[in-house]
Amino acid sequence: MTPPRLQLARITKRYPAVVANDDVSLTVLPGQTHAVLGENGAGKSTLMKIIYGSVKPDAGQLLWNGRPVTVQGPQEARALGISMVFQHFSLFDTLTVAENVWLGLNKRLSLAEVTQRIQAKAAEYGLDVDPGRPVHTLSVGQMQRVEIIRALLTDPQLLILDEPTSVLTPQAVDKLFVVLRRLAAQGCSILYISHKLHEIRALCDACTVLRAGKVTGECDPRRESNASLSRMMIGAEPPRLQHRQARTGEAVLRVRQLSLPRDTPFGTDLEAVSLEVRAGEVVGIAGVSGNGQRELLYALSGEDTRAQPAMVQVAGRDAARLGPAQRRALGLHFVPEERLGRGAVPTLGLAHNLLLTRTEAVAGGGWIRMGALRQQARQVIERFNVRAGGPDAAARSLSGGNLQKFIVGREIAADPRLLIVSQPTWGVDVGAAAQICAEILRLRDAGCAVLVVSEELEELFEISDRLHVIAKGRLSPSIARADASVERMGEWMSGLWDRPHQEAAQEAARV
Amino acid sequence: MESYALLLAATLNAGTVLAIAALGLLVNEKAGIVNLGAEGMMLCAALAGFATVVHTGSDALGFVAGAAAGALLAAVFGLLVIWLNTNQYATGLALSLFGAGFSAFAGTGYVQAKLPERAQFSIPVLGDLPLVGPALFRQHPMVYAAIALALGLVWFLYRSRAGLVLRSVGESPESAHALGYPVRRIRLLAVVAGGALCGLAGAYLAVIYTPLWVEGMVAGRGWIALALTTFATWRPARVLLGAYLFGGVTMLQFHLQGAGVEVASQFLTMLPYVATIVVLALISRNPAWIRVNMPASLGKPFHPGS
Amino acid sequence: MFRLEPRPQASAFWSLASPLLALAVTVVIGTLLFLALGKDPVRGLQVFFWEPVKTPYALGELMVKATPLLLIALGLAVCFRSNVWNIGAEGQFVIGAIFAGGVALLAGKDSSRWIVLAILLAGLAGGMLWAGVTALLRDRFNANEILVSLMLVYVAEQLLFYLVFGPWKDPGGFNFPQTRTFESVTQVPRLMQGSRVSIGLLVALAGVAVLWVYLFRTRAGFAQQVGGLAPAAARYAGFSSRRALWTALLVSGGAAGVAGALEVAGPIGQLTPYVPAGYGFAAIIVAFVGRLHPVGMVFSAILMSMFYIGGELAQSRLGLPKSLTGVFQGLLLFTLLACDTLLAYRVRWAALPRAA
Amino acid sequence: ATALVGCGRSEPPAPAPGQAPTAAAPAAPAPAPAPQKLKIAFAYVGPVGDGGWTFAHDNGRKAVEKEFGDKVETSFVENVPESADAERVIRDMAANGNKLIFGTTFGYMEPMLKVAGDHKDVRFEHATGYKTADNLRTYDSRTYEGAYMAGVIAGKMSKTGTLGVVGSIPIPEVVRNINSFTLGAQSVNPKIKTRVVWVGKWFDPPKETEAATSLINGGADVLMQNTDSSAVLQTAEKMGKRAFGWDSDMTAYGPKAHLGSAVINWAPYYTKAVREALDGSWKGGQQAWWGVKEGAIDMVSVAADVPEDTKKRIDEVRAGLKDGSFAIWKGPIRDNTGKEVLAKDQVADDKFLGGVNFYVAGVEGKVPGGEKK
Ligand SMILES: Nc1ncnc2c1ncn2[C@@H]1O[C@H](COP(=O)(O)OP(=O)(O)OP(=O)(O)O)[C@@H](O)[C@H]1O
Ligand SMILES: Nc1ncnc2c1ncn2[C@@H]1O[C@H](COP(=O)(O)OP(=O)(O)OP(=O)(O)O)[C@@H](O)[C@H]1O
Ligand SMILES: [Mg+2]
Ligand SMILES: [Mg+2]
Repeated sequence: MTPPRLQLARITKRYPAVVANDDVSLTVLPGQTHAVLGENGAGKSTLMKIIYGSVKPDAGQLLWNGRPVTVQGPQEARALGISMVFQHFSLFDTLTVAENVWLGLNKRLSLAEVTQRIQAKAAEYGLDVDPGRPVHTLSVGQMQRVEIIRALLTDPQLLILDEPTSVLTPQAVDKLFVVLRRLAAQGCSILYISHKLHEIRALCDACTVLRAGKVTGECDPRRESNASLSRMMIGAEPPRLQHRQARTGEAVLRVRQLSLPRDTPFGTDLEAVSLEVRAGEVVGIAGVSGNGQRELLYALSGEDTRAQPAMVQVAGRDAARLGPAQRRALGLHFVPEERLGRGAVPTLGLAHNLLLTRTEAVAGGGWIRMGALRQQARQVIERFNVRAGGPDAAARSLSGGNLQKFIVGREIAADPRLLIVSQPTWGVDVGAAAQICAEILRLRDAGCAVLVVSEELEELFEISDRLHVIAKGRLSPSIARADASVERMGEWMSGLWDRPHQEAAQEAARV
Repeated sequence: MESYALLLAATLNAGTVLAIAALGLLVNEKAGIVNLGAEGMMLCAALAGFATVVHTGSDALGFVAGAAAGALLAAVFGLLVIWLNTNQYATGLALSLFGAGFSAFAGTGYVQAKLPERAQFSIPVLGDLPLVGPALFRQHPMVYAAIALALGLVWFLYRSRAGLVLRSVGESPESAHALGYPVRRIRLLAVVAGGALCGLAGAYLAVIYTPLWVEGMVAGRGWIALALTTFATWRPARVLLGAYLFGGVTMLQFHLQGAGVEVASQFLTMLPYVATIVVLALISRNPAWIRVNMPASLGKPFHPGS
Repeated sequence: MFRLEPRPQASAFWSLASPLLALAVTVVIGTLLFLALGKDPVRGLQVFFWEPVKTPYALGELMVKATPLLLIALGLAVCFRSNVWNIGAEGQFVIGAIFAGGVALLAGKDSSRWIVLAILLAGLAGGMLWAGVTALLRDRFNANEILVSLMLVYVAEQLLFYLVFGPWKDPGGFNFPQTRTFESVTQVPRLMQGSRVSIGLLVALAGVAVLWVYLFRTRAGFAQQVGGLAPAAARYAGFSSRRALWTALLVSGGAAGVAGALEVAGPIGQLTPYVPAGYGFAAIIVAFVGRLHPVGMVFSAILMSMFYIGGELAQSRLGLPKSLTGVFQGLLLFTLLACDTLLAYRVRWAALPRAA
Repeated sequence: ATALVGCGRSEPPAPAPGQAPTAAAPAAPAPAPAPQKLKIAFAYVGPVGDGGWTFAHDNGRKAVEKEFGDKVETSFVENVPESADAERVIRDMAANGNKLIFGTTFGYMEPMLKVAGDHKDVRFEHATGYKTADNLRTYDSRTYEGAYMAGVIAGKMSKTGTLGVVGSIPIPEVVRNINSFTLGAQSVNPKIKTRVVWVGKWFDPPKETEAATSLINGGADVLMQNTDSSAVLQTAEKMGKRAFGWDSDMTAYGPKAHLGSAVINWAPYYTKAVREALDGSWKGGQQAWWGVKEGAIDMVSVAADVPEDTKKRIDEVRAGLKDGSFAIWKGPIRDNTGKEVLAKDQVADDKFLGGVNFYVAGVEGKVPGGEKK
């Protein structure tokens, strides 16, 4: 009998604040597509990095094709036949595709040979890329293709994919699955990480579930339901949201034909974006990241003021030239997707972080009343159930979910007329995510206009009243949630809302 | 005519110290590290090189000693900056101050010491050509070495795999780390190599260019070399060009004085600095261009999660 | 193998202990250095740390030296805290001195005492103007402020030389490169008889208080620093980075300019080519050793002045070379930077991973 | 990064750094029989190891120690900036029991005046200044006499007829030296021209090198410098031209290029001042300006290939300066715009010499910051 491709025995990894992996054991057979499932922070990525050699375990053993090995580093892992596609791309923006691939290969090849192999591999799997292009000119989907080709060129016996689909359209996901199934058929084992349950059920033939660093279950996902997997993952089914019919008022945010050229070579141009958000409704913007969300949000929040004055109107006033503070005065509050470094200053305490967007504790002449400020911070902490050391705890000492709650709380407690939220639950555990979504809906019901930008379709379907899709810097028309389907949204994510359905479906698979 | 040929020769010579040091700093910066300690390293290296030649009489050993001194100081800087994550600017400034103080302290015995005599250099045949001979072919070998170094760096950075790895570390240390490259060791290596080149420049200054040791003799050349990397948008060939341009402006001020131009000498002395500022402003104007050429992680600390 | 482990929160203990540890390490290295040079280390340390504070007069001299350092460092702290790397304070100091000197030269025997105020304001304006050039080039052309401000030091010095060698040269001074000695009415008032300490010290101490309030108790000061701590957060909050840039450079330029004015209208009393004495560079160390904290910088300015004066005393008392001062200053900054690691990290002795 | 690293000016005589007399070094166990040693302090502007101006002064100090043995006790502080620091250092010297204090650069003038006012019992000697007091007097060296003798040799040895001078800072002393150099050269070759390049510093060898290179490229074949290093001589050596040593005997730095060295010797003056202080005859308010006559200046180590008649001419100049029969600055002298500055047979007095701010005919260009015409 052939030995398992990979066996992990009692792997433990401790970080100062948490035990990321606690006594984890796992077996992957040759040709198996093995899912690792778990909520945010469960320890999935850490485990994969241990296999790939970029993180050293504190305890435990690794058996490769039956032999015990200690993987000293990624180079050694690749030599063994282990390849990995990271959750956050490990690409170099100013280098070309071929150079990026070259950096991920151990063999002493010349750049010309690498270029040639890329073309061969791309043709073999139908993944078209141009080896000569600098990476910063590629779309996110193309970037991932580069990562995958780089992994494939090492001829792996085990391919690790860490959340590969969070940046893909549903059609592109299907396309990826074709490639993965073919690999598995050739005997390559795959470790597949995702918290999208339906994907795992569609693709994988084994599954290990992690919770808080521990293995909480092993199963064959093809025989499980979303609900049963979810129970293994979080110990319960996710709470259902109360969604009442919207009672919309006048438009608070009006964006008219907003066009903006990119301001960095790696950005996206915005083209004639138009949208409207009325009081008492939640409008969602879906789309694969890197399609102009960042630029749109900068233009809406006031961090980019290059647009023509009338292109953005807040509460009936031309606002495109106003800065963030002036827009805040009009009632626009914004929660950015990067919490640490943008939404909050990592080294400052929570109380001081309030001062970024709130001025209640600032007396005349700009004097900061420290007592009032701390009191205000305490209130936010209490109301939004933030677990923190107190108003003076540094922002970076908070966990991601708690910091997100604090920032969302900071903006919601300001009683905004218009709230713009980017990736409200990104990297936040299910409980916190539900709490944040509930707060957003409560705000909507109180008559606030809410705009949510997210890459998670499920999340948007849950909280939005209407949806747009952004693709290549253009915004689709809006569609009522009831009329939106995953398939349709997927086509739109390729920018094909003005094509007939059939044709669009084919095109979407190619992008 | 003759005098312009000679001006060209003097320019090449004056630009060489800057070119070698700036190319060293370019290697640092391509790996993402800014070392503001160039001036201090060059001073200590100038002293080390000079003292070595005084004791051994060998220029080659002097260059080696200078490079070693530069490398040693750069290694200290590198350990602080790369492993202890101290602020790069502050640490570099500390190195500059320390290097100036230490070289003055250690060098008191060498002030006005005399170096052995050495032969004039000239490339046979070519050196005897009229005009171009004295202009281009009668320089110290280090002048040609600087040109070779620039060309070598072009090849290394843009054609070799090791150079690609170096650039990748400066572009995104996180990605390079994820791919398994020992980012901190590579950065240290680059810092040490850059320090060695700065050291070589310092030694050349004290051993060949002005065969003397005097405290503070680098006189701001380290800072100019730092300016040159930005000036050249981090491209070796442009660094070389910039160094010669600067050397040219430096020589030009004396040339103009000698030619009786009626401008207060102070304004002529200002010229190289003003020229640097102006060119810096013109070069930096286009942020997009800077972004494409500048190592993205320049000056930023990198903490590998372990 | 030891390992550095990031602390969730900067250690309050080490923020006080680290400068002391750095000083201790510097003293230990210094002691070794004295021994290596064949000098009595006790005497050596005495010369550096005791003699400069032994008598009221010595203490006064310490203050004279510390005043410009502190004043410039206060301004630099605003810069460094907002991530603006102005290392050209020396040039701003020189231009401040030139402007102040220009006004002082206008004074006659019968000028009013208030001319001193005009002199200080001129210094302020000069320093701001010079720093403003850096700000403008950074703002408009995106030119690196480190290099621009530094190059401008050389330009400022040449301007000073031009003036004292040329148009402003003392007509009765046998052609020596210096201006007339200023009228005594332009002298910055002294605090007491028999000491050179002037109201400059009060200006600097007032600066400490104002800076503390500005940095830690006003929203403007908060906004100013966010850009240094997290530029994206500043942009998100709507704190203008351009405003921060200009504020930082104008404040530090102004402070350096006032220091220059106090120096020429105080202890120097005329413009000479020797006005640039390196205060602008030494103040960078003062700022860092003082942790960019107003109160911390008071101590570091005094410490740094002790090194200067001690260096002179070490020569006349012990026959040691003066460059020892530079060695000590550089060492102190190095060790402090290294010790500061303990602020953000904990040192752990980590067992090698068990491959069991 | 300060531009003026700040050496007063000029340089030392005789011995090379290594072999300087170590003076009262082995002053035995010193049983201190002398109840009252005279404590003498020196404030130097540069490092004693600069091999130049400060080095020369320190040799003077060593000569004093050698001469007076344990009757005196000397100390010095080097690198004292000509800023607010000078007053503190000098005051500290006075407060520490020093009864004779030498300040060796012009920039100490005001601080020394102030301290002298507060310490009437201390005697102050200030080099190169012009203000005096009851207990403060000045002394200086006639370096221009050395420059003139160098000029005589240069005028003879130049083939191109163009001389070059690397100037430091255009103060009267330096301008006077350039003029005297030219006058010396014109005494043997009336057609000679002098080109001047200013480096703006006393001590910046790389810049001096660049300036010398530029002068040679411009056609000058004999160089002189009024800066403090040997860089100009070394550059001439490298480029096959000729040059002089300044302040100290620099033969060793450029054996082939070296034509002679104009050296300063402070020992005679320092010995005299200390002797006066010891025997009580010291008087303030005086101004001493010593030259060849007092043995404070000389031209030494003249190159072997300098023609005999030129060497003889040098000897004549030296003798003439000694006995007062020869004056360098004697009319008619015109400046380079043609204006007569000294009428025929008129001999310049020290006041005139102290204010020289023009180039004599034959020097090209204009004195930087010179009188507006
Ligand atoms: N370098 C590190 N230092 C300290 N803590 C870390 C480090 N890397 C991960 N952690 C912590 O370890 C835990 C597990 O992180 P990991 O990235 O493995 O989670 P994950 O399951 O991949 O989550 P996600 O779904 O968000 O990707 C988290 O609490 C995380 O904060
Ligand atoms: N030495 C320092 N270096 C850097 N930042 C500092 C330093 N000291 C204080 N801070 C920061 O400045 C802010 C205010 O600090 P400070 O100690 O002045 O006030 P406080 O302790 O919050 O108030 P109080 O003094 O009234 O108790 C804090 O955010 C702190 O992090
Ligand atoms: Mg993960
Ligand atoms: Mg406090």
